[in-house]
Amino acid sequence: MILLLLLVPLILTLLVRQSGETFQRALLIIAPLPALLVSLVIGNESLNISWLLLGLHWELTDLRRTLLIMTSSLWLIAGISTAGSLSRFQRRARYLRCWLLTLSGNTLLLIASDIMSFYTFFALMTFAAYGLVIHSGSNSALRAGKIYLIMALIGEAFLLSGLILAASLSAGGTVTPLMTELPLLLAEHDALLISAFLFLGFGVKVGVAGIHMWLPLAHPAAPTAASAVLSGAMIKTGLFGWLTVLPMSAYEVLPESAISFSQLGTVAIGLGLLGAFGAGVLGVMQTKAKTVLAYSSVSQMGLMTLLLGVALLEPNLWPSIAAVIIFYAVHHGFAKGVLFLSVGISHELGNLSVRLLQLLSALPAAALIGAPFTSGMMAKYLLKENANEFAGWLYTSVTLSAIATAALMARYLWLLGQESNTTQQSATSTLAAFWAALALALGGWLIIPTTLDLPWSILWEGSSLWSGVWPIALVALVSVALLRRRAGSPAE
Amino acid sequence: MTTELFTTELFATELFTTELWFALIGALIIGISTIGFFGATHILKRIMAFNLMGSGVFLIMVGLAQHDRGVDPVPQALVLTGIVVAVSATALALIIFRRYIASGGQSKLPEHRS
Amino acid sequence: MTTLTLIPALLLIPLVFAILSLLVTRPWRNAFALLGIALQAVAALSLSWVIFTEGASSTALGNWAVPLGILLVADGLTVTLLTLTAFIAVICALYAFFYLRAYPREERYFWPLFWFLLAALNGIWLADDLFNLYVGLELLGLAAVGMVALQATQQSLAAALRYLLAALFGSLMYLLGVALLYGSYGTLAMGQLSDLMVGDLTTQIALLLMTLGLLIKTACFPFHYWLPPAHGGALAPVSALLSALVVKSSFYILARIWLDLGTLAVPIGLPEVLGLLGTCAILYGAWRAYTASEIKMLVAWSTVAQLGYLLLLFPLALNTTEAAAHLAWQGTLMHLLAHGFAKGAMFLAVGTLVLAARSTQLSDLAGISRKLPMALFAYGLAAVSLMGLPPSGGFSAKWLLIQSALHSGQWVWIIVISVGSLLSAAYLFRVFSVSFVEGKQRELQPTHPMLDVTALTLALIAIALGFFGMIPLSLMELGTPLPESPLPTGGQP
Amino acid sequence: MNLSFWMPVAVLATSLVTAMIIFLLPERRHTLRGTLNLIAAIVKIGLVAFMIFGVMQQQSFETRFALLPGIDFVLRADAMSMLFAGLSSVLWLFTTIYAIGYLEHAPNRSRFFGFFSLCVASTMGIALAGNLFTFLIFFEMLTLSTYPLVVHRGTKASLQAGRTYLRYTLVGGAVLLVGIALLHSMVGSLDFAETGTLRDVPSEQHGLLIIIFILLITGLGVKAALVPLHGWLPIAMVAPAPVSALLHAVAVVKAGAFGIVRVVYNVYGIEFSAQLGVLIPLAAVAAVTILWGSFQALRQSGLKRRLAYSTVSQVSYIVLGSALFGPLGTIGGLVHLLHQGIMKVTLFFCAGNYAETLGIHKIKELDGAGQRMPLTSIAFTIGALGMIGLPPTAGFISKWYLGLGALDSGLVWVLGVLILSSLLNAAYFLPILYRLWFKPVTSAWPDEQIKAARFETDPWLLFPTVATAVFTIGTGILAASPLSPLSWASLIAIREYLP
Repeated sequence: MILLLLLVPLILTLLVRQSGETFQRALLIIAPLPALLVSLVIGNESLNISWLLLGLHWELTDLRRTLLIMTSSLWLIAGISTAGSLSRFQRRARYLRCWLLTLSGNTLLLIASDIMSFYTFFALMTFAAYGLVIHSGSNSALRAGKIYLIMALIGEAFLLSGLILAASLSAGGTVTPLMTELPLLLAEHDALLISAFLFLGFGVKVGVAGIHMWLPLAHPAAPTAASAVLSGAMIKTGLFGWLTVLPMSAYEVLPESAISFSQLGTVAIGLGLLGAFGAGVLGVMQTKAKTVLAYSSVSQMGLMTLLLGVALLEPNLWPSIAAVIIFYAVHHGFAKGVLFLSVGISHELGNLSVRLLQLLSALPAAALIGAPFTSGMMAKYLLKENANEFAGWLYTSVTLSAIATAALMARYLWLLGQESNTTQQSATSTLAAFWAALALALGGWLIIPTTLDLPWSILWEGSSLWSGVWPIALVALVSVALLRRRAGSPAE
Repeated sequence: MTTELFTTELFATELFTTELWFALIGALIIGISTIGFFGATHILKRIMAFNLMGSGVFLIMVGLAQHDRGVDPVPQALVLTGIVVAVSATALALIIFRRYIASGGQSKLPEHRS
Repeated sequence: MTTLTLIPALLLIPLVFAILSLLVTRPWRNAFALLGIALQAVAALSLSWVIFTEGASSTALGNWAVPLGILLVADGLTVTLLTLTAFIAVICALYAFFYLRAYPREERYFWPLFWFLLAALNGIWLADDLFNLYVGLELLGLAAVGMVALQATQQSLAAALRYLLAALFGSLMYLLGVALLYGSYGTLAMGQLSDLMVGDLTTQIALLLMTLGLLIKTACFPFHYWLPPAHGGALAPVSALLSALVVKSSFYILARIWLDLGTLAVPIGLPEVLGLLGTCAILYGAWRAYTASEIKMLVAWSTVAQLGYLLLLFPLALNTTEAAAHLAWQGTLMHLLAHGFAKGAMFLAVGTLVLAARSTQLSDLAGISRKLPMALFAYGLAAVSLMGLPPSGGFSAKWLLIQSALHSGQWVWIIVISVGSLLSAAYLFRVFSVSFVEGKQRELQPTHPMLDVTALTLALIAIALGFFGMIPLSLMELGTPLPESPLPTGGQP
Repeated sequence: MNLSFWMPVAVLATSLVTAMIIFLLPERRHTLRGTLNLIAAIVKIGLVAFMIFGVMQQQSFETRFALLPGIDFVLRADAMSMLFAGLSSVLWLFTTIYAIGYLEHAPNRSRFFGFFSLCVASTMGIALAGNLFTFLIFFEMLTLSTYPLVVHRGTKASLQAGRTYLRYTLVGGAVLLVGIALLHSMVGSLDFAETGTLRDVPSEQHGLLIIIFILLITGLGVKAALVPLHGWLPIAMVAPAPVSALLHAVAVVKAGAFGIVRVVYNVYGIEFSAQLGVLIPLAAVAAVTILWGSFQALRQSGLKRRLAYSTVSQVSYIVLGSALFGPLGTIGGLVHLLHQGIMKVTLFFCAGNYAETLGIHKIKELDGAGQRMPLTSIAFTIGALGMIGLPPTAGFISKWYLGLGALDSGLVWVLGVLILSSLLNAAYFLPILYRLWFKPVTSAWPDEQIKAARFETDPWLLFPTVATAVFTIGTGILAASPLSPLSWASLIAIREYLP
């Protein structure tokens, strides 16, 4: 019954009033707390109420817990930072309501495992996030919102048809199956088309190459705290959807069914690669820091799609890949959160010097690239280990992707410098949120419980250290050359 | 003598029994009066045509009904009633016609007026 | 009170009251008329109760033998029609009490004519020989013409004249047919004639002449020209009585002639011709009603249209299977009843509307639904029955006719009936759409509430017929002309 | 004459008697008329609830008497009729409250409420009808009692709308009558039976049975607004809001759909209709209507006209459900019968509120209405999300079961139609929600009649709107509970199929 606590943010949306800024700040901070507490304290718990929706069934498993911890902590940090700059928002009540609805959708989604409640919260999160994206009211934000909504609707259409098709596979269809039972159903009936629908349905949310267009538009349009959450937490719901629904988890029971899903696997790998490298190339050419970060999210998610493809093709790799995806998701979430927040602070530098900010945000950037002693190195190592088992060329492509990320990060850092303006003074709580996020990004991965037994040894092993450093060194050299050439020519 | 011989033999053959003559003449009268009834536009003419037609019908009724069973009282009674009805109907028609003229109508019905 | 005394009583009461009401002076007239109506109603209901319990019976007037004497037969069918007449007469009389207050001069001559009309109608229903029917028809014709001419305006007198001439011509044709029949069979009693009847030429001619005469008197399609001005122009209770009862009596005789006597002598093609005439009546009547600008003319033309349905009896009942004929006969009787009540109610309701709005133009009745809701509601219910929409008597009639058409496989009549009811809906709803118009308001004269109550009772009976249709249908079964008459089993299965 | 005979009659009597009394009431007696209406509605809900409870205990309620030789007038309370009767009586209470509030200062209310109660009586009659003949009687009574409501305003446009309405419905009624007459002459008794009555008709008459099926469906299709026959529905939008709520959500449109459901399940029987091969074309017609209605709704600029076309498409879900062979499709169709009613009533109430309070008729005038009338806009949002079929509203449940039913009966393209129509619904409802919530108020309200006092509008108008919105969410969330319409529909669906 504890899981019902997660309904608190939903109830809080009713309490939002036009006036009372302090009360609104309090709401922002309190809302994610129940989810965080539940995820940290409660063990594996499940709740089913037969007379609600079509038989409500919520559960908290290890996989869901890690994601819930990451999501709720990110929401908490974003909440603190928004609370700081709340006074500068117009139409605060409406923004706050959309914020709370998206938060509740995002958190409840992670524990829902019966189809109707999952779809409810998924739709709630998607539609409420629209309110966050278009909050600034500028034309570009409205256009971004429109595209976001249209693609979200198409995604929902694929998802709904996939779910209905999958549910109809169960005996007689009178009893609606749970989300967790779908993989078995899909595997038994070798339902390639249905899995493709589900893949595309969640793919829109993950920002798979080809259906990612909304991401680079929506994330920058939203206020920085919102885009931090959008990029950090909400993309991962797509990943979570893949993990629960696609038939890989049924491979232990029916290994031979993997053959029928091989086409989907190869397509996923192809899209993953396209995403990783394409986003890298496009990202570098962007002029705004947040768009660069958005493209970096698309490229990171490209890697995740790649990994998913591998899992679809190789049945025996599945347990480790699942854990890696989750670990990578957490690592990416925290790092991306910090980077977005630092963009926010750069707009209100005040007494903080630009150079110091650039240096500080370089740390999570390095983590993303996979620099030594960071979560990135561990994540990248695990990723390459699995990729290597599958195919040699995959291993090299993954390492190359690190360069793409490094380039993006360099571009981002440089733009960060450009966009900083020192007129406004950012509120203390936004700064505090930034520091907290930074601490989490750097140290968080150590404390978060994951099912993986992390190979601590690699931290001081020569080869992995070198594989973490050379991309950074290479990009550093290139960007220094570029800067000198740029400084030389007076075109500046 | 010859004349009634003439009349009876000539006409007393099986073909031309007296009843048939009555019927034929009656039918003739009805024919003429129907033409008159529908042809005429003046209401008085139409009323008189009705009377003529009535007597034609009574003629047939009396003529046809003289069955070989000798004198049959029923047609007599029918004709009598018929005459009474015809007289009262004509009376009513004339009164209404007079009132119609008094109230400004011409001698023709509205639809017949050219 | 055995049938021996009841049947002649039904004739005597109206005749006595007809004569006495001429003598009664002004203040007593209404009370006297009320007494007469009550007596008449009691007699009719008790006769129908006696017939319902003991079955058909007949009495010979002055108990002379049939060929010479007059036999009055009261079987199920007659009693149903007697009750119909009694009901409508009672309610129209009640309506006339209050309606004629605005017409003092007409009131004096209304009552005697009313009673003569009633006597004639009862005479026709009870009569069982052709000549007695002729006498009834004539009396009916003269009384009806008298009533039409009551207002003595130029239009009503012209209408009366036209009606009289047509009626007289019709009755003479009928008399000619009777004469020919008597010539060849020597008797006029329906019972004997139906056994003797044989299909030779003279009989066919006689029957055709009688049919022509009766078609004129029932204002069927080619000969309908006299009805709209007569019924449209007359006073409300008069047009109600005429439309509901008078035109039906000549149709009743026509039906009995063909179904009772002349089933053997039916010339080929006659039923289809009559059916065609009926269809033309429905279509032409509906079109003229749709284009009528005066509300009473609209209702009169609707009578012409509705009479078309009655003619459908012949194609459905003659030379078809037993079941189809039986259904057709039931359908026609139900239509007779339903149309009687509904048309009576509609004329009374329209009379109230015209009396209040002081004009018969349809456009002047805009927005009356606010002032006269009850009158309009009565009109509405009557319209429902005329359109043949459930739950009304009209609908049961339509249903039975369609069933009979299905049994005899004649599809065309189903289409005619359906299209006919749609057309009737078209012109009847004109009044509704006018009555709902907001905006300019004619100031309306106050009318007596009883006018609405009487119209509403008739309308409610028409609707109730839909629910309690079994009563008249079972009453009608007692000794109807149809079942025992040897129907040729030819025609479609 | 025990209870089971008089109960259905009592349900009808509550509204017939009220209608008669209200017709007689003089215009100025507003309070008496209002209370009379409310009491009648509450009494009816009580009676219907009692009957539902009785039907659960397998108790039979039947009124039967001979109408014509071989034809009976039958009122029977079986599971299917209780579904529709329940919906109508509950929504009727709300519509009555709404109408009282809506017509606060309007003229000739006696006439309005009189015909309003007559409408209830005929809808109840349609629900309780035990055979096709009685169904036809009340079907035509419904036409007659709704015509005065459509033309209630008396303006030129409403009279034209009334004329079109009549032209469609009366022709439909005539076609239906011919169909029923044909069926009666072939089969005799037309009583509804749980699994249909026409199975043992000799096979050479199947051709005629198909023709009869087409006639019946066309006759009913006029009221169910199937595509070629729906012309009257958008035009009849000119009627006042409670009437359009009544017409398009509870009475007329539902009567047509309910009729089709009755014909498919209780006259022909689902197995026999499948054997006859009439289900696929019916599903096709329904699918065309769904898509066509949604496309048309996209093009409308008036709020009520857009809702009207959305009704045209939504009602065909019910027809689609009944055309899918399999218990799931049946459940989907039946449950949508209720859900669509609740959701559409909410939307029309909201449209009425906007029109009555702020004088908004066009969609573009809705900018920023969310601020000024939050409760109504929330209700409208819930209704709209229901129409799109997003959980947790009731719309999702019916779309879910219709989808499963489509796959269960092997018509996969039907799922495609469902999804496409959900997208279209989103395409024409989301812009409205966007205007409501995210657009600032540009110009002054067209004609602000009711000032924002304690509530945003007249409480009589607000309460039913919010109540039906809560109902939409409630039936969605409590779908699996035993009392919910979903479980009642599944109870019916199981009985409709041969064991």
